[in-house]
Amino acid sequence: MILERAFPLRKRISGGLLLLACASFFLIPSSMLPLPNTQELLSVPGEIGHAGGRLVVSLRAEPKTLNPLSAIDAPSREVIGAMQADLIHINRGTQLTEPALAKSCKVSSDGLQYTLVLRKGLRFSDGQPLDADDVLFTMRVYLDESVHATQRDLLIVGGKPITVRKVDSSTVIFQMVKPYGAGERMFDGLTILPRHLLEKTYLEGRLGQAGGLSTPANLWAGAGPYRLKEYEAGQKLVLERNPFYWKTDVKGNTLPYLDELVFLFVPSADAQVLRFQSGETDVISRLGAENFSALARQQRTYTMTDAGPGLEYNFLFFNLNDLAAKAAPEVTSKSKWFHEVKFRQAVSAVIDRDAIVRLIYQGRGTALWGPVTPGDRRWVDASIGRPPRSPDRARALLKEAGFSWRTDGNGATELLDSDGKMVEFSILTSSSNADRTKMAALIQEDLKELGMRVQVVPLEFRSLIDRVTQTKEYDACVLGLASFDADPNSDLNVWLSSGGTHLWDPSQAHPATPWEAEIDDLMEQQLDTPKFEQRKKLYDRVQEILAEYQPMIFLASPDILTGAKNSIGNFHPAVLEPYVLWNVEQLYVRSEQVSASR
Amino acid sequence: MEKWAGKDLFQGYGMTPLLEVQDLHVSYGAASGKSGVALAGVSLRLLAGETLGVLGESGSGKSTLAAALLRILPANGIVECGAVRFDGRELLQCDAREMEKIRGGRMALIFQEPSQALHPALRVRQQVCDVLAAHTDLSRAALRERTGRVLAAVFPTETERIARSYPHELSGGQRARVLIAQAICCEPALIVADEPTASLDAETQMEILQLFRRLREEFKLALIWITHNPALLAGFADRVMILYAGRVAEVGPTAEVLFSPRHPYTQALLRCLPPGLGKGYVGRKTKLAVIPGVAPVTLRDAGRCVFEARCSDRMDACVSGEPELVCVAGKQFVSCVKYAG
Amino acid sequence: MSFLLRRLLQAIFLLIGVSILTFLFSTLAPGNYLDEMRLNPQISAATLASLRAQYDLNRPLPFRYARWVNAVAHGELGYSFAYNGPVAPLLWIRARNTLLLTLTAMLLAWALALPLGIWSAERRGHLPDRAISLATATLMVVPELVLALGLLILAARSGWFPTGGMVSVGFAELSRWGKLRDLAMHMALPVAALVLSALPILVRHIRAAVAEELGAPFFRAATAHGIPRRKLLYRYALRAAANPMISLFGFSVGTLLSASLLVEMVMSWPGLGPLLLEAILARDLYVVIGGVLFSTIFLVCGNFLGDLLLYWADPRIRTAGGAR
Amino acid sequence: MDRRRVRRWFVALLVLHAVVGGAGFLAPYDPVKQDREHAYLPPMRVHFLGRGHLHLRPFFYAERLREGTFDEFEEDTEKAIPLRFFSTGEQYRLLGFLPSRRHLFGAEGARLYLLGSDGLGRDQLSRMLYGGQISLLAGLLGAGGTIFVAAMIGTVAGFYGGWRDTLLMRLAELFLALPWLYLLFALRAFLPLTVSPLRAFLLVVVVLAAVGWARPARLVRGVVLSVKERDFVRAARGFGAGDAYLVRRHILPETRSVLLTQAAILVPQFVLAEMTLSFIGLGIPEPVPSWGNLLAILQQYSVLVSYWWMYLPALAIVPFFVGYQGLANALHVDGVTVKIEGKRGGTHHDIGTRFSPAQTD
Repeated sequence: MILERAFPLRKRISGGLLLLACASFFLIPSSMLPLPNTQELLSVPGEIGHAGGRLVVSLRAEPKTLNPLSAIDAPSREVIGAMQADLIHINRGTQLTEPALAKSCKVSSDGLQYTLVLRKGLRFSDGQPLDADDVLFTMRVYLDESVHATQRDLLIVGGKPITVRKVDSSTVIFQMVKPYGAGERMFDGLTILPRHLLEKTYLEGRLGQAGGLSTPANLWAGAGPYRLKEYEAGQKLVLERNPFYWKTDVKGNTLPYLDELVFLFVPSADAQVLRFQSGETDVISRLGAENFSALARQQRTYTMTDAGPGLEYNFLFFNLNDLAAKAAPEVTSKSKWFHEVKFRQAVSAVIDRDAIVRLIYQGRGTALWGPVTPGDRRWVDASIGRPPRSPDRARALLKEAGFSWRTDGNGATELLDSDGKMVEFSILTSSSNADRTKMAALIQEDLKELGMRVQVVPLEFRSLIDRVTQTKEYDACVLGLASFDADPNSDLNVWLSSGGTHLWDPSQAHPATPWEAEIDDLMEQQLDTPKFEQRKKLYDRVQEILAEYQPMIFLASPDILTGAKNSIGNFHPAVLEPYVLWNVEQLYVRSEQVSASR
Repeated sequence: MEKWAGKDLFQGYGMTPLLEVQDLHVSYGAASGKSGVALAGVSLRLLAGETLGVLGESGSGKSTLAAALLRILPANGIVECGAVRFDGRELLQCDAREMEKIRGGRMALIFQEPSQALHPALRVRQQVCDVLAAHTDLSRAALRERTGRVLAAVFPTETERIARSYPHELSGGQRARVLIAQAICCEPALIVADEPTASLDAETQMEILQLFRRLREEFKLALIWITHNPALLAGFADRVMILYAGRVAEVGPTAEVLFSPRHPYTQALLRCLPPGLGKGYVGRKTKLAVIPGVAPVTLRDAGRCVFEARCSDRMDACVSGEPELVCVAGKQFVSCVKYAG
Repeated sequence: MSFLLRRLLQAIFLLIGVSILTFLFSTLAPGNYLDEMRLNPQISAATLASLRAQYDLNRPLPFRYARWVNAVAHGELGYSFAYNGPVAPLLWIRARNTLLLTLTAMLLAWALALPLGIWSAERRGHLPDRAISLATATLMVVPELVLALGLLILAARSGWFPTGGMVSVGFAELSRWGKLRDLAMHMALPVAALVLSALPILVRHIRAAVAEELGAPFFRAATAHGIPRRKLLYRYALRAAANPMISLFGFSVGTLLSASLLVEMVMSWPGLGPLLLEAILARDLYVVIGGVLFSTIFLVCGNFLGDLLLYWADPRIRTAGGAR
Repeated sequence: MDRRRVRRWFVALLVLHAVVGGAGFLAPYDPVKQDREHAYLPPMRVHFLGRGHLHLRPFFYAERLREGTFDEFEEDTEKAIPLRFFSTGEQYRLLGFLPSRRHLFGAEGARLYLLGSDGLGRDQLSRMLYGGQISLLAGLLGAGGTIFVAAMIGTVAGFYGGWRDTLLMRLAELFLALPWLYLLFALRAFLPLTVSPLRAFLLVVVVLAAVGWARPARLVRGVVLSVKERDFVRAARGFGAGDAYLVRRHILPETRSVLLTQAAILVPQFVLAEMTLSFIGLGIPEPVPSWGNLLAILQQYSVLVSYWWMYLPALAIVPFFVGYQGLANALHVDGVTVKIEGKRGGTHHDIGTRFSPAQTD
C-alpha cells in the first residue's frame, strides 16, 4: 500500500536521481534530515528549564478546527496559537512587537512598504522548509474572498488589499496604498501556512474545510512550538514538541521544553476549576474572581496569580437606534430618554462602580469611566475624569433634562419624563454570564434611587445578540467586550459608526450624531498616522468624547486571574490572550516533578 | 348440658382430630387505632376425611377463618388468641418456613373468585407446577409429568390445551378446576375451600361439587367448605357450622342443622332459601335485613347475644350475657339462650 | 410481521415529524451561528454576508430542509458550521460514549431499584419502607445538577476519583487492566450521579406497582399454596406488576441518549450532551438536528422494546390481538 | 384506609404553605434590598449572654468586613443591637394584598442576617421565604395541569385504542423527542421583554405542563390498557355500562395511584425545572427570588466550597418535598386498599364493610 502511494510522488523526480531518492526516502525519514548549519534561531530570555514533561490545560469548549482561516472561537485560537507562528509577533508580556519568523522588518519612510526578511533554515513541523513562497501562498489564501478567511478584513488597508511580492527566497515586501497606524502589529496572527500541504486543497476550493480536528497528524503542520499528535473527540487534543522549532533559550537549548501539551475539553467553568484544584490540569486562566479567591484560599500545590487589569471592558448601553420606523408611542418616548445625553450621564453618575468592583470582582478589577482599561498600558487616557458616585448630580442632570418625580401609593418615588410618563425600561444581560447579571442587578438597585423602574432580563447569548444587532427590540443592555490587542485598531468596528459592533446603533450609513462623526474622523486619522504620540493624542480625544456622551456607560474591567501548579516554570501570565500559554514554548515542568510524574 | 369446648365433644368419635381449632380470636387493626374483631372465639374439630360446611352471610368471618387457618391474613389481621392444631402441629407457633411447607402441602386453600385467584400472566401448567415445586424436590421432567397427571385428574379432556392456556383464556368453571388442581397436587390432608363455586353457574357448580366428591374419595380428603348457600351442603357435608358475627351460632350434623335448625339465626337464614329446597321451610321469601356496619361484632365481649337486635324470638335474657354453645340434640350445638340451662 | 412493519412506518413518520419541528424551532429561536462573529470586530459585514450565503442561512426554510433531506438520503446528516465538517462522525463517537455511561447507569439503577422497590413494597409501612421512602424523597429533592456537583466536590476533596473526563491523560500508556480500572474510576462519579437521580423514581414506581399486586387475590392464593416468599415476590408480584414497569423501562431505554445531558456537562464526559448543548447555544443547526434524530431513534427503539416486552409479559394484551 | 395519615400530611403541608404564604410577616426584610457592605455574610449569631451577664432581650453584634478582605467579617462587640419582635419595618403586602409594616422580628441600627446574605448582601432568609411563594405556585400549577392533560390523553389512548391511541402515543413520542430548549428560546423571543416576572414564568410553566404530559400519559395508558382487560371492567361492559361510566367508575380510579405517584414526582420536578429555566434565562429574572434562583447559584464552584449557608435554600425545599411525597404515599396506600377490599370482590367483605376506605380525594 505504502509503496503504491509513494510511487507517483517519486515519478516527478527525474530519472537518475530516482534510485538515490528512493533509497533516501526509505532510509532517512524526512524528520531526521540534518538541519542546515545556517539556521538562524531566535534566542529568548527567561528561566532555563528542563526538557521533557507534559502540560495539561483545560479548554472550556472543544476547539472546532485547527485551521487558522476559519477559527473564530477562543479554544480553537488557543490551540492554533501553540501550533502556528507568524512573521512578527506581539509579545503578550510587553505588549510590543518582536521579530518572529521574520528576523527583521524595515518600513519605508512613507510607511507604505514593509520589507521582511525571514530567518534562514526555517521549517514547518513536518520538516519541510518554510520560505517566501509560503508567505506568498498564505497571503493569497487570506485575501481570497472565496476562502472566507477571518483575517481578510485586517489585510485591507485604505480600501485596497495589501500586496506582497517576493524578492528572494527569504525576503518579501508588503505594499499598501495608505500608511497603516498600527504598523507591524497587523502581522501578528497572520500565521504562515504550509504551501506544500495546502496548495492542492486550496486549488480544489476546499481550504475552508481543511484542518478539521480529525485531520491525520502527518497532514497538518505549522511553524509553532507544537504539532498535532492525536485528537480524541470530546475528550482531548494532544500536541507534541515540534523538533524544528526556531527558538532557543539563552543557553542555546532548543525550545519548547515540554514534550507534550494536552488540551482537555472541560465544558463548564466550574468543572475547569475543580479539575485544576484536584491537580488534573496544570494551569488555569479565565477565572472568575470568586472562583479565584476560593482556589487561592486553599492553595497547596499551586499558586494563583492576578495578572492585573485585562482588556475586557463591561458597559451598559442604551438602544440609540433610529426607531422611527417602529413608531409605537412607548418606543419613541423611551428612545427620547435614551437619546438625551443628560439622561445617560445621570445614569452613569448614579451607578456605584466601586460596588461592582467590590461585590463582583472582589476587588480584583478596576472601575471604568472610559473604554480603555488600565491593562492597555500605552493607550489609556489618564486624564479622563473618575467622578465618584453622586445621586445628587444625577438628579440635577435629570431635572435639567426636564424629568420630574412623584411619590406613588407605596411611598416609592417614580421618575417622570417631561410628558409625565413614568421612566421604566429593561436591561438585557447574557444569562450565561453570572457577573454581568449581577452587575445588572446592582444597576437596577442604583437606578431605583433615581425613581427609575428597571427590569433585568437575562437572555441566552445568541438571543441577546440577535436582539441587539438584528431586531433591535431592546431598551438597554449590559455587555462586555475584550480587545484582543492593546491597540485602538482592534476596536475599530466598535467605535466607527459604520461598524457592525457599534453596539448602540450599529452599521450606520452616515454618522447619526456630530460626536459620532467626530469619532469616525479621529479613528480614520489615527489609522493613517504612523507616529505613536500622534495616534495616542487622537485616540485620547476619542476616549474623551465617549466619556462625555456616554453611548456606553463604562462600568468595570476584571483582572486577568490565573493559576498554575508550583511545578510549572516560566509561568508569566499576561493580560492579552492567550493569558497563560503565550510563552508556551518556555513553560517547563521542574525536574523533580518530571521524574515524579513519570 | 354438654359444653362445646375442649375434647369432650369428640369423645364419641374416639379418634384424634385432624384439625382442632380452639377459641380463635382474630381482629383487624386499622391505622386509626381502632380494631375490629372478625372472629370471636371460634372452636371446631375436624376428622380426617370429614367434610365440614361453614355457612354464614357476608361479614360473618368465614373467609377470615379460612385465612387464619393458613395464616394468610392480610397485613393488618392479627390472631389475638386461640390455638390451631393441625396434623399434630400447633400452626400458630410454626415459623414462616414451616408454614410455607404446610400451605399447599398438607393443607390447601381454594380461593373464591377463580378469575382473580390465578396469576394473570402465567400459564396454567406453570402455576400448578410452581405449587408442586414448592413442596417436592422433583426433577423438571418429573414435575412436568406430575403436573400433567394432576391436571388430567381435573380435566379429563383437553388437558394439554388447558395446560398451555393463560387464565383469561379459560371459562369460570375451568378456572375453578385449575384452583382445585393447585390445591390437590400435593395430596393434602385438608382442603379449605372458600366459596369455590360462588361465581359459577348452577350446572358448573354441580360439576365442581361432583369433582370434589370424587377427589374426596380418591385422596381421603378432609374438607372445610365455606359457602353462603345452604343448598350446596345438603348431601355433601358431614357436618355444618353456622357462623354469625365471628361466632359459632350453631353446629351439628348436616341433616339436623339444615332440616331442624334450632338457632333463630339459622332458621332465618334457611327461610330465605328458594322454594322447594328445604322442606317445611317453603314460605314467603323474607329477606333478612342485613345491615352492614351495624356491628356488635366489633366488640370482643358483646355482653349480650350478638343476634339479639335482629332476632325474632328476643327475650330479656338475650341482653344479660353472651350465650354459650350448648348441646341440644346428639351432636347438634347451639348458642342461644332459648336452649341454655 | 405487519405489526413490525407498522411500527417501522410509525417510526419513520416520527422521525420526519421531529426533524421538521426541530427545523422549525431552530428558525424560530433567535440568532444564528454567525452571531458570535458579529461581536468580533475583526470580521466585516461583507465577510459575514458571504458566510451566510455559504451556509444557506438566508435561504428559505423549505429549501434548507429539502437540502438536508437530500443529504440524509445520501447517508449524511448535514454539515456542522462550527466544526467545519460532516455531522455524522461527530455524533457517532459521542453517542458511543454516552451509551457507555447511560447503559451502565441504567442497568445498575434497575438492578438496585428492583430489589429496593420490592422490599419496600413488601415491608410497606414498616421501618425499611420508611427508610427507603425517606431516602428516595431526599434524593428526589436534590437537583441532579447539585448532586453531580456535590459528587465532584467530594472527588476533589478526597482525591479518590478523578473529577471529570472519560480517561486519564496517560491512558494510552496503561496496561489493559490499568485502562479498564482507569475507565471505571472515571465512570464511577457520573454513573453514581445518574443512578442516584434515576433511582428514586424507579424505586417509587416499582414500589407502587408491586404494592398493588401484593394485596391481589392471586398473590394471596399463591401464598396459600405455599410458594416460597422469594419466588412470590420476584416472580408472581413482579410479573403481575410488569405493565407500568415495562412502560418505564421502555422509557429509560428511550432516553439513554438524552438522560445524561446535565451530568455529562458537569462531569465533562465526552458524550452527546455537551456537544448538543453547545450546538444549541451556538445554533449549529445540523448538529442539533442530527443529535435530536439520534435520540429520537433511541426513543423509537425504546418504545418498540417496551411494546415487545409488554406483549411478551401480558398475555391478555396478546390475546386482544396485539392491535395497539 | 389511612385517613389519619392523610390528614396528618395534609396539615403538615398546610402549615408549611402558610409559612411561605406569610413570607411578608415572617421575613424581616425586602428580598431584593441590597446591603453592599455585607455580601456573603455568614449567618449571624444571636446572643443571650454579653459581657458576662444575661440579657433579657436577645441581641446580636453588628458585623463589619475584616480589613483587606471581601467576604470575611468580624463581630463589632461594641455595637450590640437588641432584637425586636413584632417590629415595624418595610412595607409589604401579606398574601399579595394586605398591606402591613409589621414583621415578626427586626432590629434597628443594623440588619440581622439569621441565615446569612448572598453575593449582593440580600437577606437569605427573606429570599428563601419569598422565593417559596413563586416556586410552590409554579410547582402546583404546573403539576396540576400536567396531570390533568396526562390523565385525559392517557385514558383516551388506552381506553379507545386504535387510531386514537396510535396518534396520541406518536404525539407523545414526538413531544418526548423534541429539543425543548429550542422551543423555549423561541418562546422567549416571542414574549415581550418586560412582561411581569410572574406572568412570564407562569407562561413557561404552562408550556412545561404542555410538554410534560407525555410521560405520565404513557404510564396512564399502560395502566388503562391492562385495567381494561380486567374482569370487572369487562363485566361492567357486559352489563351495558357506557364508555363514560366505565372510564369514570372503573378506569380512572385505577389510574389514581399512578397519577398520584406522578404528581408527587412532578411537583418537586416543576419546582426544580424552574432552576434549569433560571439557568438558561427563562425563569424568574433577577432580582426576584425563587428557589430555583437560589439553588442555581450553587453551580458556582466558589459558592459551593466557600459559602455553606447558600445551601440552606435546599434545606427549605426538603420539608415540602417530603411532605408532598408523604401525602401522596398516604393517598396511595389508600388507593391500593380500596382496590383490594372494594373492587376485587368480597374476599374481605367482612372487613371491607366495616372499615370502608376513607374518601380522601
